Amino acid sequence: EAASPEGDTLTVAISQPVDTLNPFLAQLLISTSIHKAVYEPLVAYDAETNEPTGAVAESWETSEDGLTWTFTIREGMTWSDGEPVTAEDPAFTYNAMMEDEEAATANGNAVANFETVTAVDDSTLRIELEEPQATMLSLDAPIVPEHVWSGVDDFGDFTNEDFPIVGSGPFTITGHEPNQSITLEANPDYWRGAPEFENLVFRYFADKDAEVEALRKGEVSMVAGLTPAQADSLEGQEGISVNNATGKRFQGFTINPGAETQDGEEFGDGHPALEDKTLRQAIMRAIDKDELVEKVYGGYAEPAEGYIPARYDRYYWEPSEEERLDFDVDAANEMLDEAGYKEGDDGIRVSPDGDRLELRMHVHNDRPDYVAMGKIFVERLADIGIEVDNQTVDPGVLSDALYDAEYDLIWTGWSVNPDPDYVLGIHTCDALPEEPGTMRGDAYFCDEQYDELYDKQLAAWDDPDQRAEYVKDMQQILYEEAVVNVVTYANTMEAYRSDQISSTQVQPDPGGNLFGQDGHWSFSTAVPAEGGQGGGSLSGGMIAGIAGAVVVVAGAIGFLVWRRRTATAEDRE
Amino acid sequence: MSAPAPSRRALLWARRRAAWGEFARTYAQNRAGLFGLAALAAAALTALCAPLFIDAGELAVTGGPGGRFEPPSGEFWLGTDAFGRSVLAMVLWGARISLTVGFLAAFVSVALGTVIGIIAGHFGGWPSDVLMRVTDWFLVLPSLVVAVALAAVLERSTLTIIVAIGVTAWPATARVVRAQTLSVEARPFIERARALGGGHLHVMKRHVLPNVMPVVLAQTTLLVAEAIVMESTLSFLGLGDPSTISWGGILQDARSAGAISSGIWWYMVPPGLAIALVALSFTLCGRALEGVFNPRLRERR
Amino acid sequence: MSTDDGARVPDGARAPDGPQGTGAEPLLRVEDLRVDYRTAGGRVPAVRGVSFTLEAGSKLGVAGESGCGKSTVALALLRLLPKSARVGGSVLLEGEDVTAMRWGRLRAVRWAGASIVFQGAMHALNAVRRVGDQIAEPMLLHGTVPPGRTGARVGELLESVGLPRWRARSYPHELSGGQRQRVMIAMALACEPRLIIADEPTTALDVMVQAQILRLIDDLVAGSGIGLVMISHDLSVLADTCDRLAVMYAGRVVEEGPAAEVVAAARHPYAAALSAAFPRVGDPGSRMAPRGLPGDPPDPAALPEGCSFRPRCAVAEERCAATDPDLWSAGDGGRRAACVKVLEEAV
Amino acid sequence: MTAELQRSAPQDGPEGAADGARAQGEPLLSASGLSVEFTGRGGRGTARAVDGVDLDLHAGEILALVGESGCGKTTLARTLLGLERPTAGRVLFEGRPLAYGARALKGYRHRVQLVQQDPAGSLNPRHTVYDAVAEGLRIHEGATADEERRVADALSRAGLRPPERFYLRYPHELSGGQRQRVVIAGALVLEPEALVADEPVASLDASVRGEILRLLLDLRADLGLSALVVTHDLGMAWNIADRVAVMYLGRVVEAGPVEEVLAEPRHPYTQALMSVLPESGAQEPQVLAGEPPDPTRIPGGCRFHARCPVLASGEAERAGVADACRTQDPGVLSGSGPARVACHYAALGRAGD
Amino acid sequence: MTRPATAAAAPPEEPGAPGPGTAPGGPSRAARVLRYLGGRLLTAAVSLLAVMVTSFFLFRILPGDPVRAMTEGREVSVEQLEELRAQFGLDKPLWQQFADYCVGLLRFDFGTSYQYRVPVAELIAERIGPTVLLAGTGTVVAALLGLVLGTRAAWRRGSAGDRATTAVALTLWSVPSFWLGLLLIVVLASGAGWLPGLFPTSGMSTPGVEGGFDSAVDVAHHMVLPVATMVAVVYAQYLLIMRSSVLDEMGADYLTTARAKGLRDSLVLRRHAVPNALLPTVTLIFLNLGRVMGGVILIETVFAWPGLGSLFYSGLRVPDLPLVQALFVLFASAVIIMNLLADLVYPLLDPRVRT
Ligand SMILES: Nc1ncnc2c1ncn2[C@@H]1O[C@H](COP(=O)(O)OP(=O)(O)OP(=O)(O)O)[C@@H](O)[C@H]1O
Ligand SMILES: Nc1ncnc2c1ncn2[C@@H]1O[C@H](COP(=O)(O)OP(=O)(O)OP(=O)(O)O)[C@@H](O)[C@H]1O
Ligand SMILES: [Mg+2]
Ligand SMILES: [Mg+2]
Repeated sequence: EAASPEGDTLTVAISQPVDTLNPFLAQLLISTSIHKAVYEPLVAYDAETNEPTGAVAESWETSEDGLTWTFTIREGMTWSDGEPVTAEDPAFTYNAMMEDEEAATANGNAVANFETVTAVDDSTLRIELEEPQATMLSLDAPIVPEHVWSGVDDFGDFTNEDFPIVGSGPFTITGHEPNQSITLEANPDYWRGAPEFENLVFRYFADKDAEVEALRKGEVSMVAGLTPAQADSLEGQEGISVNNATGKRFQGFTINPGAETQDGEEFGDGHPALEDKTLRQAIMRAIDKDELVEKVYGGYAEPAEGYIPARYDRYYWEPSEEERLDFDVDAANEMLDEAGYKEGDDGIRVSPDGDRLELRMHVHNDRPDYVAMGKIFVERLADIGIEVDNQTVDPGVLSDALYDAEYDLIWTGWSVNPDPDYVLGIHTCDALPEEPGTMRGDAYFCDEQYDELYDKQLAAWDDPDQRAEYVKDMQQILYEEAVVNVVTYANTMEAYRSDQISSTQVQPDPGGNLFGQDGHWSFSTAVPAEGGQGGGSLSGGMIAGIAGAVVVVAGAIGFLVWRRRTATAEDRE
Repeated sequence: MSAPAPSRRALLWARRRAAWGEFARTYAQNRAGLFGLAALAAAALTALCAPLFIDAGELAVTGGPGGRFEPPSGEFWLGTDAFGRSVLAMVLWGARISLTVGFLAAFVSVALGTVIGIIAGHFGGWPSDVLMRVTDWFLVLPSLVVAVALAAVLERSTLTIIVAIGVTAWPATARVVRAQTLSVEARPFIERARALGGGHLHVMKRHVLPNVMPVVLAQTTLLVAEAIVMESTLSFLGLGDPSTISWGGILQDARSAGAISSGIWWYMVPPGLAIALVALSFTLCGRALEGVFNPRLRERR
Repeated sequence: MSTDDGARVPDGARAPDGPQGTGAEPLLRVEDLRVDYRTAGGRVPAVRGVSFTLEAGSKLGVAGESGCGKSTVALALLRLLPKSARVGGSVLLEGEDVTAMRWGRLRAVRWAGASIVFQGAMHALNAVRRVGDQIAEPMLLHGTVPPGRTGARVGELLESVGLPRWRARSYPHELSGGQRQRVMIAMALACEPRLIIADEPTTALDVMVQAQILRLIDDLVAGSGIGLVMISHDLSVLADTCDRLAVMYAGRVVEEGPAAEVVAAARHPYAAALSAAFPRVGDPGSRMAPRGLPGDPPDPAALPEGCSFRPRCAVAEERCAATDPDLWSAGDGGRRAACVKVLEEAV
Repeated sequence: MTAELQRSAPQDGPEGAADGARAQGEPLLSASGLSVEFTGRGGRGTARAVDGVDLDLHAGEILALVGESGCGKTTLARTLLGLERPTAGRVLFEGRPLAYGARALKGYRHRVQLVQQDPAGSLNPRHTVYDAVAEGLRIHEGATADEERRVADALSRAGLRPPERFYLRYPHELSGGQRQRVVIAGALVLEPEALVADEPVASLDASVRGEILRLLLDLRADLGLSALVVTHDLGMAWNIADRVAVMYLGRVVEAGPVEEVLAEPRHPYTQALMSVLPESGAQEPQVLAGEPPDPTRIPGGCRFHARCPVLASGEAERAGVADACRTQDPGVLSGSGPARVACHYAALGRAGD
Repeated sequence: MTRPATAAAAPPEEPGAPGPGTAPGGPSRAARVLRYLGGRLLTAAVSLLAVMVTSFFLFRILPGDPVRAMTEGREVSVEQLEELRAQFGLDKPLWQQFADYCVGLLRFDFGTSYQYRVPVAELIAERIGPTVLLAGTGTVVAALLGLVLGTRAAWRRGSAGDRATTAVALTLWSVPSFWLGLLLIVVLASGAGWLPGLFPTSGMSTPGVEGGFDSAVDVAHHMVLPVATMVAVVYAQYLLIMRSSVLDEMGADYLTTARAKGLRDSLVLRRHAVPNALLPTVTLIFLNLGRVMGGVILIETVFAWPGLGSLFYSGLRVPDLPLVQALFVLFASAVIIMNLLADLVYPLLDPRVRT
């Protein structure tokens, strides 16, 4: 039967090799996930509610003007090597990120607005801001131990591979086989209490199917990022639980409305007709979101309207009946007819300015769901007389097209954090490029009203409900402008061996995910199943495999010998 | 032409027919070759006639007649894919692209390789050195890598795949053709042609080319097999043309859907088998041709 | 294998009588040897009933044009023919039938009893092994020389064929054609066989080298009691070297007899034409008058009815189409010829 | 050209061809001081394959070039056709030096033809007999209306009759003798003035050889064709040649009318060659020791001295020429004229006569 | 797995027709050997140089900005992008980048990986072991299997065994390697039906298994499927080459000589036919040894084998220019070096080439 390496080991399949164990440099999701289990942040997101909750900081206070934040460091917290955690540690970490460009590589954004960070005393940390910001409590950058890191001269060169790596989280890293696995051990002194699993292993797989097969065999305990088909086939399997989480990501496409720099210089070669909002809206109306949910996600997704996924109900927005741009081909055709888009001889419409509606569509080739949606899109847009040139390309080609504004439609999607500031920020006019090719958003969107609302929500750091209102209004603008078009919130599907893990924590709860949490909850709270499978280093599968190999080899030798015998018997020449 | 001319032409035709008959008879003695030929004929016929018995509309992602991942049934012999399209229909249809790519890519590379090989072999001296250096240089480049890079740079289309394969596969042909050219050039009839006053072009066209043709032909068939596998590899790596249906493309779809680990074998196995079968058929034909053209391989003590 | 026996007349003449029919078993007695090759185009009768005997110490030459079956006969003597060949008749080597031997016995007889010198020594020697090793190989295999002595023996053999000892360390390609042929001969002598079969040992060699090799063979065989079967298409060479001569045509021996007599006064028209094709320098008769045989050599897969030489025969008659004559006795010294005219004369 | 050919064609029979008068006058094709060197690849030395040869071929004459393997016969023949460039000396055709421009060579090759040793190899296996014979015509004259007639003509002249039966055969469907006839027909179709035949019958069966040689004689009689026939077979020279040149290690060492040279060879090398002829009868064969000579290492003095039986037996010593043999090159023989020999000893003998 | 066309396995340049030999140890022999060696080395060096240049420019034409690709989907500012770009030296003009690259190569400094932030040389050193292990084992097994089966098939040409062997080999050869690998994972690793999962699905070792013997067994266990995939797809060409070269030798006169000497069939094969037939095959094996390095990309990817192939594949997607450049040079130089070795080994095997 299923055999895990050790009964008290939680093995997680990962599909991406770790880039680096240096938390100042690590950028890949897998690395940051591991770091979350190793380094406690100042403030964490709560497992159930996604609300900020204390980690290294026990509590915090804000000055009236919102420019000075004072954090109280948790009492009695220690690093895994026994040293106490003091305010010096976060102060060192943030200062490093502020002063050293290399150290700013991964999380520099978090401190971009910091003026000073000081450790007032061992238990008090003070942060002075340049501007007030609503995101002060999403400070989940890893805090590193000063006593270890103060000796590091070059943050860019330091690999952080002196095992065990000193941390403050529920686990400590004890080993790293590049491109194979990362092993962690439980930190018995973790302030929330030691995790139940003694070992946590992240094992690298290059292939999704191999991961699932390994899960079936019990080689790994947890697999994330299942395809709908895989989820379906694992559903109901004995010893396996499938976790179908509501999406943290939205999927959609952006339309090039005519790219401009911040100074208003036009560039790129987007289709001119797309400057017309009517056309953009008509395109939206030609899309059957239910069809996408069904065909692309096998039902494991929600048709989407607003920009913030439904799992964040504080910010979730839906259009009203009259605002809705629902699937209706006739309506879409009517809109176009009225707006003067006449059908040409070949059935393709021509804009009032005489441009044939032939649009390029760029799709990431390494995202199967976008590829599938792209294919459907091509056929749907044909229904309203628009020809789409499907360019399913490497990410590099796609981003070139995006940054040079040499595109018409691009499929995209963002993973949305509990705090929506960043994803909203990329659609402000500020995000437009200063000169062609340097934009930081993913659409050339610029709307004054939207920008006003953005500033307002940022300033409303002390009034969450008011802030949510602003955020919803912003989403309405996005929806109506139809430049950034959200079509689905795809579920996150994961599976784990319920015969190895009896329970674990999703985030948010309920409906949340296990892997890639804003925190370490799924790992630190996982409980081993009773009577976990033991087994020495030679697992049952291995023994069977060796036996099989021996049989095959013996058979082959026997065959050859037999052949030889018969051959000599009739030794002809 | 004078009076006996037509009779000579008629005779010539008779001879050609007889030669073909002879060729066919020799070929027919190779059972594997016959099998390959039959399989190829079937594949080619399928590719040509696919539009007759498959409704292109049913191959549209929005027009799939079945449900999502239906297992094989009376209606869908090989089940359906994520869009409810019949996998059988897709595999049959995929023969069009795969065979086209295979043939054209092989043609491109064989044409390149043959021209370069003959020139290098015929002229010798520094032109040969230069050409062979270039060939060697191409030969050491990891072809998959170069093909991947080319396919990534150029616009995503079937033509790209053809070019990528064609450009990376020719050096082998060039070497083979050059070797063959050298051996042909060493034969006395080349000297006779020169002694008769024939120039370079005459020798290359009338003597070398016909004599390297068998090798080239056999090489082509073998290369087609290679090109088909290469096409599937590139498509599998996501470098194919998404708007067409090819075997490699189906495999990639199947893989990205996680078909293998989901027990949806009917999505994964048929295109792979189709690739293997067609590649095998070409290889068998190529070997049979080699055998026909090179009697030494055929009958040996 | 009684394929075309019916057409033959008369039966009795086929028996291998002749002068060799003394009491003691000759070194080599070949009786009605027949070899068919199975090919894609059907059966090719390459040898169609060849009989001859060879006494120890004597030299038999086999002549004939290309494709008449000379090499096939040579290979058949040691059962070295490819699988596609079917052999009939018998080959008695010192009274023992080679065609019926068990494999083990056959291997023992090969080289130790009878060895072969092949035509193209470049190809008959293994290009990647030193010639010394190749000469030593049969000695070790047959245990005729104790392992420690092979080196010395190889040296002796090389010297006996006129090559320095150090040549044992050479590879075949380092030797000239004549030298290679010498190595072949040394190798043939390695196990001191009773019979040596030389299949065109000098073809493709230069005149001067050819003379050297022929002389060498002559010297080595003379007085040693070794029997020699020498095959060549060059009648003049055979006439010079051999005691007796057999001329083959289309898989048959058409004339046999003492070498000098066969060349000087052939009884069979083919043998006569063949010997006329080798002009004698200084003979005014052949000055500005090359002589040859019109027509093309026969295709063994499609032999004509009757006498196979008939289409090219200047003196063919109607009855030649009906009979394929066997070897008749045609004079003294055991001369035999396969022509109806010879029978007439004899009668 | 045909007319010219006709004019120069001697109408007498083969016997008359041996007439000494033929050797007079301007030679048709000649080599003058011809040397050909091959620079060895991979560090091997330079091979002086042809090392100073004067040789004249007169109109209507058959000249045999004999010598052992590797002495440079083929190289000489190829050089005469311009297939190899001489490193020294010249090839003269009708008294004019051969030009090596593409066009000039093409014109030359219209008039002088090569027949190679191996008839199987010198026919393209993928061309029919018709194509093979017509190839020369097509190269030189393009598609002509009377192509077929001329091909038929050439084939029947070469003894393949009726020609139509052979048109569409492939080389592998012919016997060796027939193939050689096709090659000869291919040469004849251009109505050449001279034929250079490199061992034309070496690979043929003895019985077939005679027929091909007779063909050469017939052609000479009918068309007045001159021929340089390369061979290693003295018997063949006796069979058909008017004159013979014996070559040794890149040099002609003895030359002259066949009857004179072969009946009474004067160069020790020729004598040795004669003696090893199998049918030479009474004469005790003088088998030269050692290997065929190596053109990369041509000995000084008389190039034959190392193997020379006369020198070895001490006879030369007695005649007092041994030193000259070892140190003095006997020089290049002139291209035509009566029998000559490049040997110090033989020269002595003559002087003593 | 890339497959060189079968016929590409021609032996190295025909040696000039060897003339009659001279006594060994002639004065010019050493010089000739040196010249031969020198020539080959020079050729190899020129090829290497060409490859280095190619490598730089080939990947520069890859679309996409590595910095953008790396930061895609994350919250980055323009300044950060610029900073990264400067760090990578991507802000310099192309010629200067090229010059830096060349200077770096001379010092065996391949730069720092964009993705991993470690010197590329270090990464390669880390991963080259597994690749050599996998590719080496695969090639050795495939070559042995091919040679043995090819020889047997040729020796019994036309028999049922021959036909079966050839048919199986050709069929496996026609199968795309990634597909075969995936099927093997499903059937042999996860188990299908009654078949238990015999082998690990992927990777090179089980985390936590330690100790010399245990981990050796563990690695061997992990290696079975990738090696099997590789061997299955590759061995056919060895088999076919060996088969046809043995067939080529079969009619040769020296074999008849050997048989005439009274050698047993198997000895004739072993002592005479195989050594001669091996010559063309050895060249192919060497060529392939070089090529498999690049060829294992697919297999390493499918089986998550922590080698250079998967490293390369991951680097290509970014594109991690220093990494892919260096690997490309490495892959190509493997071929060059193996070619060189083949050129050097060939004379040892074939005395005809020696002089
Ligand atoms: N392996 C074979 N398969 C089929 N036919 C063969 C085979 N070997 C020889 N033959 C045919 O048998 C006939 C006799 O061949 P053999 O080699 O004995 O002739 P030969 O007299 O030695 O000729 P040569 O003088 O050319 O060596 C020829 O017609 C040849 O084509
Ligand atoms: N292309 C070449 N390159 C180098 N050496 C050559 C070349 N052609 C001929 N030789 C050498 O020149 C010498 C004369 O060769 P050639 O072929 O003219 O001799 P031959 O008299 O025709 O000999 P054979 O009777 O064997 O045909 C030989 O030693 C040969 O090795
Ligand atoms: Mg023979
Ligand atoms: Mg020659």
